[in-house]
Amino acid sequence: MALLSYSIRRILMLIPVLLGMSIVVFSIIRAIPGDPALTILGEKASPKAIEDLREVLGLNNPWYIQYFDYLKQILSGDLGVSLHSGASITQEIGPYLAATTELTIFSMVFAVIIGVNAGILSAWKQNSWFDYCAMLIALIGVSMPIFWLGLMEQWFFAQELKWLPSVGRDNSRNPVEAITQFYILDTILAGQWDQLWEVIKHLILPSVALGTIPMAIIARITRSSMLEVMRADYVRTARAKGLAQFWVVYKHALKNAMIPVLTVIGLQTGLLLGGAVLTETIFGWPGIGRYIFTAIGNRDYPVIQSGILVIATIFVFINLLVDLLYAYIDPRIKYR
Amino acid sequence: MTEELLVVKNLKKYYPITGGILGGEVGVVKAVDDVSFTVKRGETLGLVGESGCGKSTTGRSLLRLIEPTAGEVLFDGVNVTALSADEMRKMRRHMQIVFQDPFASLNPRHNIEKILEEPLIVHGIGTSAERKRKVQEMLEVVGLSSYHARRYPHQFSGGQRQRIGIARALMLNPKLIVADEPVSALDVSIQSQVLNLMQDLQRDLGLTYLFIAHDLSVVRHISDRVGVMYLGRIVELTTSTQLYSNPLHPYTKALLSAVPTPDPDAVRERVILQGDVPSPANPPSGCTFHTRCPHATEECRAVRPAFQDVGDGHFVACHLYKP
Amino acid sequence: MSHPVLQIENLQTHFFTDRGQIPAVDGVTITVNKGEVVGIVGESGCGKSVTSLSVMKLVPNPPGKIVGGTIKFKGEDLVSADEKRMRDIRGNEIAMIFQEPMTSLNPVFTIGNQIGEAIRLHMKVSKKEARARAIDMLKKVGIPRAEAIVDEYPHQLSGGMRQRVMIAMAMACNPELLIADEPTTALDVTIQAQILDLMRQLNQEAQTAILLITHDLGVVAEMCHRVVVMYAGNVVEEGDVRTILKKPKHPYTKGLLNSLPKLEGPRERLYSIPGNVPIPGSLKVGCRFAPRCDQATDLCRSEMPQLKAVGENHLSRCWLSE
Amino acid sequence: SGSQTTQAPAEQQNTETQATEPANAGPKQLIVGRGGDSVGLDPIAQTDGESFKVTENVFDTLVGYAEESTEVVPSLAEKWEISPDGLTYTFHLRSGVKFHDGTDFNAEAVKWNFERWSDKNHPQHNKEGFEYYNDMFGGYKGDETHVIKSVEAVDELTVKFTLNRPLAPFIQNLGMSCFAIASPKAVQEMGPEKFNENPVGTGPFKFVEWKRNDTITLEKNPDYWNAGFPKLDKLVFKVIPENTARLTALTAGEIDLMDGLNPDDAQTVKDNSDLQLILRPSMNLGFVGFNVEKKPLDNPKVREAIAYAINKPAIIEAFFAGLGEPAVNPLPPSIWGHNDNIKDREFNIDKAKQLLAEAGYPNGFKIKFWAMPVARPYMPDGVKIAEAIQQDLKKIGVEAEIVTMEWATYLDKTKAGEQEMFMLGWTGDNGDPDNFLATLLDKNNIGGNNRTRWANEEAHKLLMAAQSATTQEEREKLYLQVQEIIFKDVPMVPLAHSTPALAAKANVINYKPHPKGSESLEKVDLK
Amino acid sequence: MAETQVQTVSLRAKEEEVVSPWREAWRALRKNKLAMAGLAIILFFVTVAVLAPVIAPYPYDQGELVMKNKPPSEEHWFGTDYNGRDVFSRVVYGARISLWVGTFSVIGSVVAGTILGLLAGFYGRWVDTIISRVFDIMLAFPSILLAIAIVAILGPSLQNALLAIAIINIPNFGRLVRSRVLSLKEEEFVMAARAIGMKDSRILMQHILPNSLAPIIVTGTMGIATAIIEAAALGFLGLGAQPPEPEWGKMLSDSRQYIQKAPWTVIFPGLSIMLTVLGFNLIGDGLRDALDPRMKN
Ligand SMILES: Nc1ncnc2c1ncn2[C@@H]1O[C@H](COP(=O)(O)OP(=O)(O)OP(=O)(O)O)[C@@H](O)[C@H]1O
Ligand SMILES: Nc1ncnc2c1ncn2[C@@H]1O[C@H](COP(=O)(O)OP(=O)(O)OP(=O)(O)O)[C@@H](O)[C@H]1O
Ligand SMILES: [Mg+2]
Ligand SMILES: [Mg+2]
Repeated sequence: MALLSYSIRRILMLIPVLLGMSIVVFSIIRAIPGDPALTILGEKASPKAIEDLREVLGLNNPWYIQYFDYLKQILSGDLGVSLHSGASITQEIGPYLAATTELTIFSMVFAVIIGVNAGILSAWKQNSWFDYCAMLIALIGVSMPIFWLGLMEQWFFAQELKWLPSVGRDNSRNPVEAITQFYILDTILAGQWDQLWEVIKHLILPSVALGTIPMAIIARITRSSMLEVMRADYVRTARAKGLAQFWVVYKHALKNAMIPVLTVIGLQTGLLLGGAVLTETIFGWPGIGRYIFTAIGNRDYPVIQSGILVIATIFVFINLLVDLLYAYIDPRIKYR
Repeated sequence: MTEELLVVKNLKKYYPITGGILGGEVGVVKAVDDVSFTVKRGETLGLVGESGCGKSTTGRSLLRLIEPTAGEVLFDGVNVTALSADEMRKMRRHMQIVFQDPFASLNPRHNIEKILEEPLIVHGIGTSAERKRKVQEMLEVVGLSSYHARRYPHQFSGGQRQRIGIARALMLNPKLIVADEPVSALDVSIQSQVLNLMQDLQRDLGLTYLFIAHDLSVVRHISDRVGVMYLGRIVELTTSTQLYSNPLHPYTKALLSAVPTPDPDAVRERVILQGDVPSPANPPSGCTFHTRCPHATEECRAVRPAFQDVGDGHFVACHLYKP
Repeated sequence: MSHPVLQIENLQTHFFTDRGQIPAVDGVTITVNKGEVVGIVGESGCGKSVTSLSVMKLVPNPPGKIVGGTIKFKGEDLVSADEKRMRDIRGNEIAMIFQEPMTSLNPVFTIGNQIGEAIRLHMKVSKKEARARAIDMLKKVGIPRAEAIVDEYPHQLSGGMRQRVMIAMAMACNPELLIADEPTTALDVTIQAQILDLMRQLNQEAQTAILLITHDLGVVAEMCHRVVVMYAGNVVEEGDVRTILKKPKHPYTKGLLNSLPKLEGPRERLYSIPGNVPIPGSLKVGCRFAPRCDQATDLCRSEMPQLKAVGENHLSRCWLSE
Repeated sequence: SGSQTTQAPAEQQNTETQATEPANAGPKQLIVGRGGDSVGLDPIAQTDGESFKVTENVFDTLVGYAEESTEVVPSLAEKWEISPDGLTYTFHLRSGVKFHDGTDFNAEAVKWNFERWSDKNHPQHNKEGFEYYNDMFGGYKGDETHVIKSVEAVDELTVKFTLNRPLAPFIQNLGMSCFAIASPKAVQEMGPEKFNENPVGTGPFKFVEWKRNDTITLEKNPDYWNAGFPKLDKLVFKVIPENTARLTALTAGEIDLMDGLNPDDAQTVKDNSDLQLILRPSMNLGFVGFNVEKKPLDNPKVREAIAYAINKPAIIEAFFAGLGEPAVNPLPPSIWGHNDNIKDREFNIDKAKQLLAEAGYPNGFKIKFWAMPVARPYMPDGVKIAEAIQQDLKKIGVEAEIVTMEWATYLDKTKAGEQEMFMLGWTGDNGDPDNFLATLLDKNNIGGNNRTRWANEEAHKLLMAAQSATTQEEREKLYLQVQEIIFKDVPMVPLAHSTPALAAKANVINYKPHPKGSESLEKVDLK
Repeated sequence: MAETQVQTVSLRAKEEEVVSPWREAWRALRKNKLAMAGLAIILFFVTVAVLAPVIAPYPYDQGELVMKNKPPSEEHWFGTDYNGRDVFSRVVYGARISLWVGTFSVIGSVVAGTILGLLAGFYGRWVDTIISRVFDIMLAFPSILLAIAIVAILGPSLQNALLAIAIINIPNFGRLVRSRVLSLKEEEFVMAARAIGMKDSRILMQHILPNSLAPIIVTGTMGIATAIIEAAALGFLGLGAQPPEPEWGKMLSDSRQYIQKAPWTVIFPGLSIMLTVLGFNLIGDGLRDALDPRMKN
């Protein structure tokens, strides 16, 4: 029950943050120069047409009226209509979100599996050859500009070696029939194993590019957290019981060490979700990052607003999830 | 000039506990709950009790390092709880504190000279040269050498750091020093050095001490009078001799009997208390000790005993003793 | 002499650090007999914990390493024993409890899980049996509501309770030797009394030998049959408890006893040993205590005395006590 | 007469056909890679090329353009008559044509479409209006300048247009991609917004599915009126934003055809026997413009000096990789009226310096040079070309500071005249000289597309005269003169008429790119 | 009293040397090989940046189009780019930009973050609530998107990219300082300072700030690394440095279409970013180990 009340309280606490975020997003966007009407109509538009369109879009209202209109709309679950495509954002955003989420999850799984284990092994064999190499690689990993890594991957694995496809989510010749928009799921549901393989192949390069930094960060934090935990008294107790080192590491130390690692995983997942702009641009991934980035270029206010808000909301909820996971892992957490 | 340098009346310090859906206050920790005592000029009042019973909170609240929730503290006739922040700062010249942790109480980024000079700078005392000289003198007083002045805290052992802490407290020639467990973190052989130093200083400078500790032997050694605290309250207060030869409160008795003495032949009656100290967030009703008291009665469970003199200035809060 | 359970002979455990080699334990000889409680006293940093960890072969390595001496457990040399053998011994034949009850239990596993782990490990029983035994042990160490506590987490217990849990865990497999490294230092006196009582009881009932490490001479007086006094990595004096506390020979032991404030008797000015506890290895020649000893001679400063018998069951490392 | 048969709504029908299609019975499928997604698929509501690339395959216009030229040819209208006064146009429609939703294409449908477009109060008129209709036909119904007076369905297959005033390029305009005929029933049933995502026309392909920013899938319309076409069973437009990535995808066989080939990669494509290079006939202009209201650009000598200093051939060689020709006039040579007699200035630093000195800037000056942040067919890489020009100008002492901003902002601000020197370009809509010369340089268009703010009275008079002249010879003469004035006064330095390059798999045949930038792929086939 | 005072053995006056905590940290740092490698990398790039006009054989903004995309050769060590400019010279000048943006944006966020963090941590209550909420809100946005939005407002340029990066990183430092202040406030030496009657402002400047410096320095160093990447990312998206400024990220994005034909135009700027960032991360790691109080005692 404490957990429930804690969760409710955490969710309630989100409200001012979300409200603040909506104000920030809204004002930032109004501050961006450039007229959406002009962008919609293009370089050949006449001034009158632009003025008419501004009126139709409500862009001539004072900003606070625009804000409250927007808020009302959002609260009724409607994210608005894209100025650019004229489509409902609530419907439009789904596939983009799914694409990014699938990529993010895939990258994070890759990052977590490799990162956590590399961190554990490094801590276990501290100052060993493995430790030095792994940590140097991790350090290079955090120092890597992902857009560069992405380009290099594309150049090397797609263009030179031709091992993996360089862009897109699936093979257009054998396209996935989207049901849930999560292609891995979709192909499994449809039992299309050849397509599943295609989908995974398409995921590899962008995932590696996207997952490298989190992987490196996770490896580093796991290692230092493990080292700290390994010095803890209870680890000594466990060893004094006669427990084998493997169990000491993977049972007693790991669960405790995971607590800071979890924070990082949560934080990084959120960052990936929004920070995928670069990767998505390079790998032609029809994701939310590019959706918003394009919208900024188009001055598509509703899309920018709602897009960023959706991401930020997810981000905030990931943090909530992480907090709840803590409570699960660490019984000491008092739901304060 | 009154005989009492410090009079503490009904001091309380409650910490709020927050929680619940809206994060509001759901309760209080009664860290110090209605404590009254006096300290006479030139004497040492000892305060003992188990961990978490509110000793430090008492010491800090009366210097207003923590703002007390209620109560009055008269220092040299002045009600310090009523002073403005600025007046309080000036007042602090006369009342100083020495902390328990010799590692945490010195700023690791300042050298000793700076640490010791700071009180003088803050109160605008002397020229730079005079201040430096005073620092040198004070180092000698606490048994360090003048060349130590340029060193940093991490270059000292625990005992030496505690001397520095004492020196800092002495820089402003205070009347009262609150010593919050000044020897608890020290080894036995070092502890006696510091205790001796404190006694010497008291003798030479006419200091008044409020000496907080959990070690009963140490308190006995240094104090003229001793107060015993349990769960935010003082349960017994009398002279040192009285307390150790004739403890009245069942808690004091148990406490004394639990202290191991380094004498294999000592035969003592042992009172082993059952259970743990209750939480100050949720103290038992009536006499807070009744949950562990071998003599607890219905009255103890219901009524809080008054803290009263049972003769010769021997104060005790227990229903077993009625004047 | 009765059956020795543990014989430590001239143990040397050194740390190899950036600042050089630190001889944390440098020639320690201790014998513990069956059913006996032996105390090790000494000030902070004198090597008590490292000695006990050496017995368990749990000295962090690197930087620590046993560089000399022997440790015999029931005649078996532990210094040369392999890790697998040590795992069998740890928690089974030799158990250990530590100073900090607050941090010595893993915060993320239940009490029952942690006790049961040791039982399952060494007794090869089922999970259910292990749990039942864990509850038994908790009852034995005087924990109320053992059936409920077994499913609770360490943070839900007080310090005293946790130390009882640690003892229950240590005793779960009926060890022949219990090493207790300052088991009560972190506890209040009233709780300390409870724990010491419990340990005395276990020692008497199960005839478990106890190596009790402490810096409190009072605890030694109450618990131990024999005492070893350590100073800067050495044993400086050893004897039965009465001899050491009543008729100490070594100036350090004497000084230590004199510098303690007393609970009874007249309040005199305390004696104080001048100077500070040295860092191990900072003194290369002579008696380690010489710089702080007010009776030190040139011989003391130039040559290290040996641990020699100075009476019946009484050894001292001092030129003056010969 | 309206539609007679009632059929399942288009959407449902689509899913049905999709479901029944055999999975891999070897249907002919073409995957077209392109740089951006369509904005919408209701042609009249669109202005961007990426949208038209799709709609041209789903819809037909009344008249069409011949392959690779802007010559008007029959399409949905088999033939037409124009009254001598140029005010009445009668179209005879093709018979037996059906919309994808099964309803008949007929005169009523044409009339309905024009009513929807022209009448602001029509229930299916978009609230944003129809930009191209407004531009090409002088506004909407009721506006003073509105060209179309009425559209009547004379009989089932005859439509009569009556104009308020003659409009020389009327027929030409009707061929523009945006004036495609949509199924009235579908629009009415779905409403403009939904229709924009589920288009229903008479074209060679039917709409199947749109995954935004990813793919648009079309399938063969088996009942297409042009018998024997389309050749393909399935047509997919796939978005791959990066030009290089798109080429990689083509090389890897993920797509069959791509546009927006980097000129630099043309050689790579030629060298690859698996691929073929396809060039789109040029009908565009990329130029460096001068805001003649800003000092020192108000001085024609300064402008001329800059014109001399820009090494056009080197730039075209480096950035168009030969897929473009140096521009002399704003008008592309492929359009009638181009003045072939004007000889371009040679790249000549000394001459430039001399002119600068004459203008009073012997040591040059500092200037802000606005560079296009995006690639356009007429300017493959604005910023890089700007950098090259910057290097050139440095040689005559002109320090050009390159300024870039978001495309929207760029357009906005250049329109307002905030820029000094800038880059821009134009792609012709309908192959009329007016569409270049007046649009870009007439003084009436200042604040609009005349971003040089060049207000030359003489040129203005000539341009106005050309608009109302009736014969082409007459107009041509006027345009030749205008070009001379422009060349002399240098409001802009025409840089290049680029030839947009495309690449395809070697087995793609019969693909004929159209100069206007989009085309129907009905004839395209796979070997 | 004097007789109780015998000098300790280990701390004799002769071996006495004043070891300030900073000196101590430097000593520890000097022993750390990786950190020294990092320092060497940074010094190398700093030197390159300072001496760019001397080192670079060609101007960074002049080339001949005929020399377009030529592979590395004796004249052009890193080859030439699409405008025929010398990539080596551009990379050399690029060091200036990256170091400049990295350092100054971090200085900006550190200054602003520290002030806000101190205010929030020390004064608590509504000041804290407001500042912390603003931080929460800022941190809830993916930082790169926020940076993009800010640059979109201000217009793309190096200065604005710098500003945007500085702004988005303020909460990181603000929170760090705030939490340091909160924990330092409870430290006994701060209590001791209050006990001697010290004013809040002086406590803040003399005790709290200096003791927060170590983590600020560590985070700041790492922050430079992040800022360099962020600047490059903005440059890559065309929102940072403007041509012909040889910003590494911009160079990458401008040249990426030639990646197959002229890989050198992409490899070298990318490598430079990575190395510089690596340098800052290495030294940041080292600093953390050297300055972390947990490592001491
Ligand atoms: N800031 C605080 N907020 C809430 N509770 C507090 C706070 N400070 C102290 N307490 C509680 O007040 C009680 C008394 O604390 P105090 O530090 O005075 O005890 P103490 O007698 O000095 O103990 P120790 O011997 O451990 O120093 C404890 O239960 C403690 O948990
Ligand atoms: N991991 C280590 N690395 C380096 N030196 C160590 C390490 N552990 C212990 N030492 C050194 O060994 C010496 C003895 O330490 P030990 O922990 O045995 O002391 P102790 O007698 O148990 O003291 P305490 O009463 O404080 O527990 C100390 O001086 C310490 O410097
Ligand atoms: Mg305390
Ligand atoms: Mg120890």
